[in-house]
Amino acid sequence: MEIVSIKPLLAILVSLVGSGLIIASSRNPNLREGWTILISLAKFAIVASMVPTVLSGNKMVYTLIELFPGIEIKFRADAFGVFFAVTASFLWIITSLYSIGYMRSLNEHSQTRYFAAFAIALSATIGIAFAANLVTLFMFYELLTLVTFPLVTHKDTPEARQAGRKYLAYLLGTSIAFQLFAIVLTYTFAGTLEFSEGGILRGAAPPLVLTLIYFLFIAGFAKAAIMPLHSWLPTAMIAPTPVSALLHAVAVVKAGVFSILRIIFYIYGVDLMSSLNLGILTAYFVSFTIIVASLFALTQDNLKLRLAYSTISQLSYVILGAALLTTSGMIGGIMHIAVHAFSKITLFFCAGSIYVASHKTNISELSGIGKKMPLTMLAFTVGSLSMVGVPPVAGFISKWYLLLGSAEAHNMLLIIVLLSSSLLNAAYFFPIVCKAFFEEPAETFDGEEIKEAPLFVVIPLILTAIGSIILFFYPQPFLRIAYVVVQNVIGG
Amino acid sequence: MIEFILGKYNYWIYIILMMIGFYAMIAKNNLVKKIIGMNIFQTAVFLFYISIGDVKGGTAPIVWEGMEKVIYVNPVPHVLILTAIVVAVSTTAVTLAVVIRIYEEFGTIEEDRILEALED
Amino acid sequence: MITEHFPILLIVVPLTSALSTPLIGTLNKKYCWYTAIFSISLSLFMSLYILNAVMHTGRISYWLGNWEPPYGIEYAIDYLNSYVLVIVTFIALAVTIYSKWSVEKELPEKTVLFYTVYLLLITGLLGITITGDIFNLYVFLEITSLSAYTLVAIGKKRNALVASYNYAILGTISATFILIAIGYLYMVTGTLNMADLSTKLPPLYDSKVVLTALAFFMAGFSIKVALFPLHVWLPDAYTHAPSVVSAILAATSTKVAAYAMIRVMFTVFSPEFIIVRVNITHILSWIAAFAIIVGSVLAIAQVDIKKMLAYSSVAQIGYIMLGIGLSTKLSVTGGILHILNHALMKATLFLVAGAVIYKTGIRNIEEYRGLRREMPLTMLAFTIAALSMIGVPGTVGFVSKWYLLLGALHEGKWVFALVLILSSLLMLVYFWRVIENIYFPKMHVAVAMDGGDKKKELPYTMLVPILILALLCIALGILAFIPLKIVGMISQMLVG
Amino acid sequence: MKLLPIFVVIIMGAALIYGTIDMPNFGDPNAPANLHVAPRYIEKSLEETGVPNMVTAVLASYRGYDTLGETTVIFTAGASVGLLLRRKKWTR
Repeated sequence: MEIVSIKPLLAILVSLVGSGLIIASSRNPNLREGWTILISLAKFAIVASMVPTVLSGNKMVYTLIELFPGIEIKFRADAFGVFFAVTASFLWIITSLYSIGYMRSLNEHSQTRYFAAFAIALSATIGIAFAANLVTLFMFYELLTLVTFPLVTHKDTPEARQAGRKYLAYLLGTSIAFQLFAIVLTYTFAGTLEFSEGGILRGAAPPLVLTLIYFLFIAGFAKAAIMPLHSWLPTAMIAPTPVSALLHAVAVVKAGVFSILRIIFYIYGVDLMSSLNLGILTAYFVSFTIIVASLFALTQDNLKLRLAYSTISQLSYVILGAALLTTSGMIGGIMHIAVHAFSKITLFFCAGSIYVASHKTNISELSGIGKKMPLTMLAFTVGSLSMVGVPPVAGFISKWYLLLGSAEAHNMLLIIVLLSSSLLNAAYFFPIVCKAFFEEPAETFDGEEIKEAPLFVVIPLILTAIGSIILFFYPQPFLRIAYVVVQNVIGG
Repeated sequence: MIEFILGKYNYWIYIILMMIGFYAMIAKNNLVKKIIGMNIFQTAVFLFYISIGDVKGGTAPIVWEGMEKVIYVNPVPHVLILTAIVVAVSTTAVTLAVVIRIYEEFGTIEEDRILEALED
Repeated sequence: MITEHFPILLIVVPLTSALSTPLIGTLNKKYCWYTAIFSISLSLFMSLYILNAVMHTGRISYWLGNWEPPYGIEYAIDYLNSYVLVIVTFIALAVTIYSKWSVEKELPEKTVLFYTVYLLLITGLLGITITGDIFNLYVFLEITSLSAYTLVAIGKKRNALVASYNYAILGTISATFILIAIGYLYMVTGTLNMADLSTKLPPLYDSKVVLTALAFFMAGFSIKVALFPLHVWLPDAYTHAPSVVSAILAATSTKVAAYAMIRVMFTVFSPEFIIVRVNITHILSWIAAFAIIVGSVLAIAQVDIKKMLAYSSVAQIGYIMLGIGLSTKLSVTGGILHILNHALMKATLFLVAGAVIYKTGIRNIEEYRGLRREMPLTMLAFTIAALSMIGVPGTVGFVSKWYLLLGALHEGKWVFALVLILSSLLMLVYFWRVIENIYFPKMHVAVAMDGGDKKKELPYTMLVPILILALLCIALGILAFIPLKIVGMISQMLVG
Repeated sequence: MKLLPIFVVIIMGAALIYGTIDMPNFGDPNAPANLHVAPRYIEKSLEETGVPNMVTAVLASYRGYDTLGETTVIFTAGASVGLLLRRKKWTR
């Protein structure tokens, strides 16, 4: 049932308005950060309050304005959107705390710009989550790209400039070239752009054209970092760590996969996907990314870069799960959005914490750091376990469902892909953990003693690490929403 | 055929005149010659207009006493062309003023020299 | 009622103020600016009134000297030209408000005559738009052209003179072509009134005279709208003209020429003739596609901001013409809407470019580095307009691009859709280059030297018009239904 | 002689000559131009405007606004020439 409610709009607006407050209080850092925390809490509260509604199978819609005849800026908070929104807005609270610690202990410049852009980025993310049609989605998608640009180029150095250029060329370029094109084609054939459970394109155009549009969409959402459109993500690692953590492990990249899932479930629909054989095609396509990105990760010495390649690989899990088009597969894919978010943000937080405490960025320099920073490295271990998929950490849950889904689809090859990628994950995460805990610190450690990072930095990463574990024992809130999504999608 | 040629010769004359002017406008190197070409070009159009309005055996469209029965030529093209002439003169004035300024600035009114000067 | 006479007053008010400016200027040259603002505001008010009246009651016909058409001259106002009138007067008002300091600085000793000619330019543009008599159109066209040549010629650098001369030669060729075409039409119909022509012409559609007339109209207007490959006058003219002039020409004069072209194509001739019989629209759409690509590519190569914007104009005119050329309801909607949208965007961009020249003397894109710190609001406006040009959703640029794309794909003309997409990417390249420069700080030397950033924002009379225009770039992108209401009626009228 | 201009000029000339094929003959009293609007001026202008010279009548009355435009063109030219030339010294 559709309920008209202003809540989706409020959830978007709260941080948009908030960014204004942040800018207005730029002279008073404590007040400014106070606003950030307050806004993030408010946002989460609004989003969380929608959970009961969607669990009962309803969705909230709100039409803001008719952009042009037939095309509205419209929001719909359905189970899928709320799932993503809850993940993103919850992690924003923690990231805000972390940002404060991180930015202050490094004494970064332009902090107002940073916090303001962050707030708008979250608005855009929630906008993507709650978009009811492709134009609204496109709008917030572009907004997210633009507003994260100053975050990526925060350092204002020539390298940051180069990185920003690449970031923009990939994200804005592909979205204009492919996504917009695909949207207009969709509108031309289907006559509507509204997301709907059964898809809107069935029978609208010849199969070949539909396949073409599908691949235009896939290429258009470069935020999902599917190879070969992945290389912006490692480049974007030049951003401050909290940005990498929330945006390039959660908000931005997940916005990409979320959008692709929207396309698969709500534009094409499960039936059309399987009748065009697009599901299996996509699955194989992303399998390549899963394996190759993991191999790339193995070769990286820079910790953040290794995490970035790991992210690329993990993002494709989500799409793989959805593309399986089986119940378990889809649940696994959707769950992985949340699970990977919690774990990967932990890992990024740890990387930032190490940087704050010791200014080290390379894995080869981390010998023995576990003894100096036990909490951080413990959290890192938890995150790594989750990535590999070892119980009792949440990563196991989604991976389990993904394997189950592949089995349901009777596809041995995909099972092998998933298992071997888990091995690869282990191969590039465990050495770090071993190095940190079991190797002796190198001689070159200078006199200054490395201590655990400030509390504002450490507490968030412990929270997310604990979150990753809790999600293993108590995945119900997310799992139930995921079930509702899958029921709707298959039932519709 | 003869009749065809005799019937239309006036248009062809104006077209030839026009081509001469047009050629000077786009091909001449001297800025003033271009303006001269422009004038020929425009004058050709005036001739064309006037010949539209001509009526064989017609007289100037002015009413005289006792001349009610004569054939008058069409007055409209005359009116239009009066306006067009003024426009042409004004255009010439403005372009010449620009040429004067160009001469003051560049010391030449040869297009190739001016382009050379601009390159430096 | 005086409102009945608004159509003529709309022209006469700026005209009389142009005539009286030299006198007022002798009292105090500062008064010229007030005169200009006053008269253009009046015109804006009247054009809004007329737009409203046309929306409610349909076509307005005003008989000059009370002679009934086709014997006298008629001002005929329908949806299309009331829409263009509002655009022209509005942009003109914004640019005029802005002009005060800019003119003061760039043309200190010529203020009085500048405003005289400037007002004549506006008069001419409004005259072209409002008239229903094709010869009258020619006369106003010449008023516009003469003042435009002059305004270009008074640019600071001596390149301006050469640009102006070339503009004048090409402009005269174009005007004379139009004059020939008018003569040809008059010859076979005996009338000069557009409405009368449109009823007299259909039986003559096979006549070679009419075909030649159409060809010469198209050639003539193509030069005036700077349609590739007849755009050669435009880049230099826009680059070297004074800032205010670049802005007004880029935002209104090519638009009015495009209007005149549409007027002749669709109402003097008929859609049936140009689309079905001679299919000139098909050729037009291909030329427009080339214009879009070539203009965008050349824009990338520029280092001078004004020249870059000028080439971008060539591409954008291609958008308008592509919309007309595809001549479906959707694409015409896009093209007509782009007249407004491009006017807003280009006015903003040129005004900002002028403002930067005013404040810092910088024209080179590379030197834009770090301007954000010096002129944050101005640069914000530039960013908004640039993003709009790229076609980011939520801005006006997106709306017209959307309709053009839709129109192209609806007809299955994928090539044109690809051209539009490609041009967006090219625009992303050349506008982002500027934006990037704006937002990245200068090399560290400069920062250290200053010790702190000094804000050098503009005087209010310059800043406010820029901000309003930039705001409209967003507002009309989200509230697109407002212009679409009238644009929808226009495209219904043209090809419906 | 330059080739491109020659080419352009010939194209233009050819187009114009093509147009003349369907034109009424020179001086044809039954040409459409002489039949539609003009007769009214010829017949009624004296009565309606009181001016014996029809050209004047049309110029000043029927199409008076063209003439207003025409004077405006002259004014524009005058102002333009003033703007361009009335100056002590041009700054380079």
